[in-house]
Amino acid sequence: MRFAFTEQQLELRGAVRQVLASECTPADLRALHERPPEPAAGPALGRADPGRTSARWAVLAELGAPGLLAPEAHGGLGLDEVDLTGVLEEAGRVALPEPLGESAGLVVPALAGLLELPGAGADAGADPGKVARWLGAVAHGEAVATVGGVEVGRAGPVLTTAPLDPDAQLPDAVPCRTPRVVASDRADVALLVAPGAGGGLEVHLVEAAAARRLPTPSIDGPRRPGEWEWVPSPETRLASGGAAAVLVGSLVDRGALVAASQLLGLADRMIAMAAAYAVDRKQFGRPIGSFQAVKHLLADARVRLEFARPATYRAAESIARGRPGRAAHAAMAKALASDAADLAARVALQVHGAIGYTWECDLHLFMKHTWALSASWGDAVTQRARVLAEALAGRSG
Amino acid sequence: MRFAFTEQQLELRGAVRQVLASECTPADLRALHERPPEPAAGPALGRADPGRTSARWAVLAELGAPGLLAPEAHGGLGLDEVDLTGVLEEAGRVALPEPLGESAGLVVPALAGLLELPGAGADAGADPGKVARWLGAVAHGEAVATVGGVEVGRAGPVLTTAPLDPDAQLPDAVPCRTPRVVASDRADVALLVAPGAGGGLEVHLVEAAAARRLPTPSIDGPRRPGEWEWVPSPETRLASGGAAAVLVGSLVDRGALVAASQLLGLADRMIAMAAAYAVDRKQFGRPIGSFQAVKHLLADARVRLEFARPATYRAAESIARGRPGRAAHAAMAKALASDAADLAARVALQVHGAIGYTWECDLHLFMKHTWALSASWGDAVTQRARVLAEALAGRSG
Amino acid sequence: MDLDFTPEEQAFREEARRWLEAHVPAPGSLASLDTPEGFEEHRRWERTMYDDRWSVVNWPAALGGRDASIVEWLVFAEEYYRVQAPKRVSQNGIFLLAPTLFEHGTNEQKARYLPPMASADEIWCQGWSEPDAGSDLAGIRSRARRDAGGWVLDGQKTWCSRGAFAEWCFAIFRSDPEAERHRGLTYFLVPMDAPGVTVRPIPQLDGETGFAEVFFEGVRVPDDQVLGGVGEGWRVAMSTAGSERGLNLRSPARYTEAAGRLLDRYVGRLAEGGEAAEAATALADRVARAYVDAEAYRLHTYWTASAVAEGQAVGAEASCNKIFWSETDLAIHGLALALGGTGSELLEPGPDGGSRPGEWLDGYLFALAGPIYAGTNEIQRNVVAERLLGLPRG
Amino acid sequence: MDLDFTPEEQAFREEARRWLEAHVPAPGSLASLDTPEGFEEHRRWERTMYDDRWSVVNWPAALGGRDASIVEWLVFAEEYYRVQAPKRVSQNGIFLLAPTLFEHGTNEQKARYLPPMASADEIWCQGWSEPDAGSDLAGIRSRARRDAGGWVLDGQKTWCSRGAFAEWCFAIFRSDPEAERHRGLTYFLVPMDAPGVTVRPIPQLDGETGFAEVFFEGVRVPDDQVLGGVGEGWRVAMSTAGSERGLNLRSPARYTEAAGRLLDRYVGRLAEGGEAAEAATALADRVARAYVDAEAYRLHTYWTASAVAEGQAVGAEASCNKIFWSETDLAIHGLALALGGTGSELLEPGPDGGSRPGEWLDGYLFALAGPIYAGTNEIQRNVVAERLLGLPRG
Repeated sequence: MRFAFTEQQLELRGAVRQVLASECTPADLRALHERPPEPAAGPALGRADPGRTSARWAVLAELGAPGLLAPEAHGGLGLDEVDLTGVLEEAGRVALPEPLGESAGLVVPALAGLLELPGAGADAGADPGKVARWLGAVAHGEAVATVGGVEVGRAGPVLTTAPLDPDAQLPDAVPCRTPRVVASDRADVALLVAPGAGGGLEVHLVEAAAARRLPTPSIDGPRRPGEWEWVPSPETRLASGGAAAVLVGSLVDRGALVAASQLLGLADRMIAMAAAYAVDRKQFGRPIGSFQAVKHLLADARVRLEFARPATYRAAESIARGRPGRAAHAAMAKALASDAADLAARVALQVHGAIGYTWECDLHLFMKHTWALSASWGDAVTQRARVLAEALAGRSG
Repeated sequence: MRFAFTEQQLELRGAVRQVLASECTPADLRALHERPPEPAAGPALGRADPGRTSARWAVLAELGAPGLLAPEAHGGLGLDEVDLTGVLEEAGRVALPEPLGESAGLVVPALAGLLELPGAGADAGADPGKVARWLGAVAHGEAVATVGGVEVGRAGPVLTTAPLDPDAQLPDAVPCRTPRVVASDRADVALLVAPGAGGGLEVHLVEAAAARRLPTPSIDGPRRPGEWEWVPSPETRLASGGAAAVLVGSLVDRGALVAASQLLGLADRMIAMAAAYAVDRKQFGRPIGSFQAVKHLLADARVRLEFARPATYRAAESIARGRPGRAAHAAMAKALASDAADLAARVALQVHGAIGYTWECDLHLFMKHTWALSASWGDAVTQRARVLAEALAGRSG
Repeated sequence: MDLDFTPEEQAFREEARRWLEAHVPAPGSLASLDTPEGFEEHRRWERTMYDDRWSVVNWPAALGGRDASIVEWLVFAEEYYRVQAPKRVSQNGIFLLAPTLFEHGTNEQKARYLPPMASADEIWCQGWSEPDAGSDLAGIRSRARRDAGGWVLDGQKTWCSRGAFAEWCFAIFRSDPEAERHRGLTYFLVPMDAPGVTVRPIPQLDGETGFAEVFFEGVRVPDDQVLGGVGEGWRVAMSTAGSERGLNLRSPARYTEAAGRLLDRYVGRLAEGGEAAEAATALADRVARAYVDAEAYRLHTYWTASAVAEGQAVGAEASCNKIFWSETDLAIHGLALALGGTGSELLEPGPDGGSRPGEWLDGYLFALAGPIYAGTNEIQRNVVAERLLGLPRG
Repeated sequence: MDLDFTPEEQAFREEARRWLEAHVPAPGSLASLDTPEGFEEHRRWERTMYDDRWSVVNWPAALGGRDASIVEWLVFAEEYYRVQAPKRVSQNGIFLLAPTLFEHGTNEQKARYLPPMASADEIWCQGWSEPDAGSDLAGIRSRARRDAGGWVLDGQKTWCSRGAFAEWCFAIFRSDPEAERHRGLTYFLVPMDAPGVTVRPIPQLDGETGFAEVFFEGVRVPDDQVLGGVGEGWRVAMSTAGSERGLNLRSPARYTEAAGRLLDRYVGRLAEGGEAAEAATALADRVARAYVDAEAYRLHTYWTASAVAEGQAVGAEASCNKIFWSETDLAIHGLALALGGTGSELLEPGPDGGSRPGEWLDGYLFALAGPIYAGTNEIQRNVVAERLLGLPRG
């Protein structure tokens, strides 16, 4: 039993932190934020600043971040989810708008897993050459990958992709719609879950060029969620049947971990911002941070964060080792991290007072990303229901 | 619309308050408390100090409290539930151990109602002369009455009386057991709900002498809950069929109101005790009440109490007028009052610190009564479920 | 105690309901009142109300009101929220300044300022907060200098709601630089087009410009634009603060209406069945609690209204109000978002497409500000502890 | 990072489990340790453990321990709670005083005091709080006067757990009346049978006598009963305070075991169906949260243990621990009572009759004290805010 990061893990994380501090500043985020669009007429895709985005992605690629989980044979670092969780905590700290969690944490292990399990490929008929090409491209940071079509429900994965024509016969050659694909405008490729024949699931790999992409209004503009219209086909199919079910189960657990890791960083950032503000800001002739009410608000937020961390690291270790409890561990991590970050957001706003309510104050950049991530991949209530179900099964079994 | 007490109501309440301040002191309560008995060997009944209890009851009777809701023709004051709720708030303030809520708030209106509805008597075959005799005796304070056999569930009344022999044929001549009848050792008579033929309900009036009474261990010793073993018979029967269902529905609403009213007084008392302590007690060289953390704890408790009050008074008015919403109003009052009093107890203990954890400090006398009343007649979660069900029915209907 | 509305109150309700149903714009059809177009659209709506004497029902008939009782005022608000009528762009004037004018204004001031306020020809913003004096009015630094025939104002105010478009500002300045903290403040009425007044809108986190900074540089105002006596600004302001924190501003209808929509949303999720229904069920107790609290707030308001109607003063209890409504508002809107479920990007129309997209989120953002403005809840708790519970000042 | 227990840790667990299963008294079979009989019964159980070297597993073998690592110590606690073994009557000594003795004691002191502590021949109580110095150690007034060959102690201590029956007391006295607050305190080891020591048990609200007041009147102690240097009492005490608030005292097993029983109780209610099941379902999310928090506490403890094993110091994070475990404990026990449902008189055996009557209530009463003792949570929040977040002292 050794429940601690290695020196190397801390170094990698430190390097990412250092780079992101200059590559992803509040000013960068503000540039990507728009006044929330009127829902009737969404903004055209492509408002992102692709130059800055590609530059930042290139820097992350140089550190090996997108390919962190990819085997070295495919151009990755061959590291594991414990390494990744620390890196994503740093991504959260700067509210990184690019889909590092999706690319590095979900798509890379999915593609790498398919290559390692020949059964899966056979089951679906995916072309291993194509899988390997995309894996390499994503791992090297040449392509940006995202994920869609699945959310987390109390009883398991919830499919969100649906045929445009509700009466159409699935699966192939029927145009489908997948809502809320993040990084919709900058992803080159997406791993999309879709309904299969006979009520089953399928997983497809869809190139951005092959999809019609419409932006979804979001309070967290830089995340760029969008709806993809696309046509499942044998060429896009990666897995079906049992292999798809396993893959989607893994996506759900990894999605929770990836979101939880970033939420830890976000919470830490917001608490630090609020603490700094409380030291500077004076009311009634003294720093507001000297008032017990402010101290106790921030202390409570710090405590919730403190206890969300080891639970998230444990989930990472569980997934890395393929432990049987990994689903419950990921759910627990997400529940704790969502609550910790939501509390941090509320407390930070309370401490900032009216200033925190303005566009000029950086706080909203982090609050909005927190709200989006907290609701993604299973909110705290949903994930607690999953934990409870697993725990009860464990006690009676 | 006039949502305020009358001068007379405030005067009656003030008189009760004044009397109880000297007639029901913490020293009196402490004398009635015993170290919680080992559950295996409960204390014998009759540990109550009957002298002091009868004296206090006599004083209350002199003010007309037990017969407050009884018609003047039966020796009562002919007042209504709005008058009663203020009186019971004062009973709560001193943690009155006698069953004023049960006698004045539940049994008296039940008996008076039976006399007014000849249909009910006919339905059940109750002897109006006997009902009138007991009504007069309870209203005059000559007899102490209690209630048992029903609790509040999410979907309505929950019957707790059961035959000793689970296979016995109900209803008559079959020994039954009714748990948790309060004031078990000092009540002269009890209104007991029991299962009737064909899954229905019946209401019986049972004299203490006709029952075998066993004490139930309780943290709130002075309430003296006990189990009654008794035999339903045509002589004890007050109502059955539809009349019994109406009567029990009324008991459930009135029980919630009676408990809520007392919880308001308890909360107020505990907050006042804690505030007084916070002014006196010094730590780190200043009164602990000058620390913001202590202020805010107490302020939050005060706020919850402030908003539980009008809801309770509204429930009283609703029951007094027989308004259609009275069940939801009583449920709402109980939910708010339970939460307010539970919070007040917790905050008061926190403010007192270790002192509050001792037998010598008066606080526990009020906390224990709060815990018992808060869980009685539907706890906050149960009552909120009732409110929600009613509200949803109201919106769809 | 009688919770039936009187026949008069009932008739008043029915008249209000009929008028509103005939005149109210469709929910969401006006542009945001924090845009120039929306501001004027809202002004026109106030004018429509004024024309039929519905803009200030509790004012004297001579000033365009209906002499409505406090209970009738509450009834009107219930009807107003029931039809989801527009936000009141005149709010600062009619709810915050008007009570102060009625109490402290000269007859000339009342005659000059109240009618155009009622008709929305003149819309007011509030100039209290300063960059270094948020909840702490005593820290005000903006100065008023005596000058021939009047005063010269210098300084900076911030968080002025409606400040970007309003015609007038009611503001507090330090008129005696020697006096300590609460003393030496004076309450002024200042036209926003006076020479020396500069407005800088402050964009909010949702991109709207609900408030503004207002800069005063040598702004001259005559003596008759002092409200309530030189050096009396603190006392005068506190009567308005009581209004802001207490009964007037916060009609319970706002919360009961939102709680009702929360129940609808909850029922909608239940009706979907499956995952959505189970997720909603997990929130049942919290939904119920939010609903109960909104009801408790409504009842408490009527309770207070009865006391006020009988001549009692509302004191520090107003601080209890502030804490309670702001927390209830947050609970209602937070739960509505939580019912939106996992993966929601928060601005989408929910499956209960009837509500406007982003409507709950707007409400949530607004609710988040609740514990902050009108005196932070931390300060309100101090007030409750010190004034209602007798704890020592710290 | 590797969360598998090593083969050695695994073997240690199995040995502990086998031994405990063979020796542990049936749950609830010992009388309360706050009664004279119960105290002796618990002492005998400590002796039984000591005889097989299970009473102080993390101590050196030479002193009766097993040189267990910190992880093994946690493993032992898990096994101990798993079988619901008796409360540790030696707790104050082995968890609070022993770490201080190991750090600050002379070799003679260690040899004199540790073995009888391990065997429970000498049971210790704590003498820190005073009537006017609860969480504020700096306010201590009890005095130590220099005297030929030693010290004379006068004063009063309170809230001494086990004080009614213990053989020894570790206590802090003001040895320099001139020194301010934290300075001039000295840490003493005092036999309870010394002339001049008087004990007055304090009945608790549950009728038990868990703690006592201890009066010192001219009590003479020699120099070798000073622990850690004259005037160093504050510094020495703080290392023990860290233990009390941090890792040692609060094995996570206590909370995970209670959370597990909470789940059993929840399942029991579900299985009853009808009203009970619906009522339980309404509490599902809160039950799940209590369970998750207990798990989070366990994981955090192992996280800290790994850091400690690698030589890192635990600082103000210990205050986070204190806040978190005390709130988790309250949540678990409060929910267990809430699952008991309406009308429960709180001391009755529940329908899950397996648990002892009143067991959850006992736990709840104990949990209520959690935010108060070992430094109130208010003080812990100040520590977190000032030392972890850098906020200014107020």
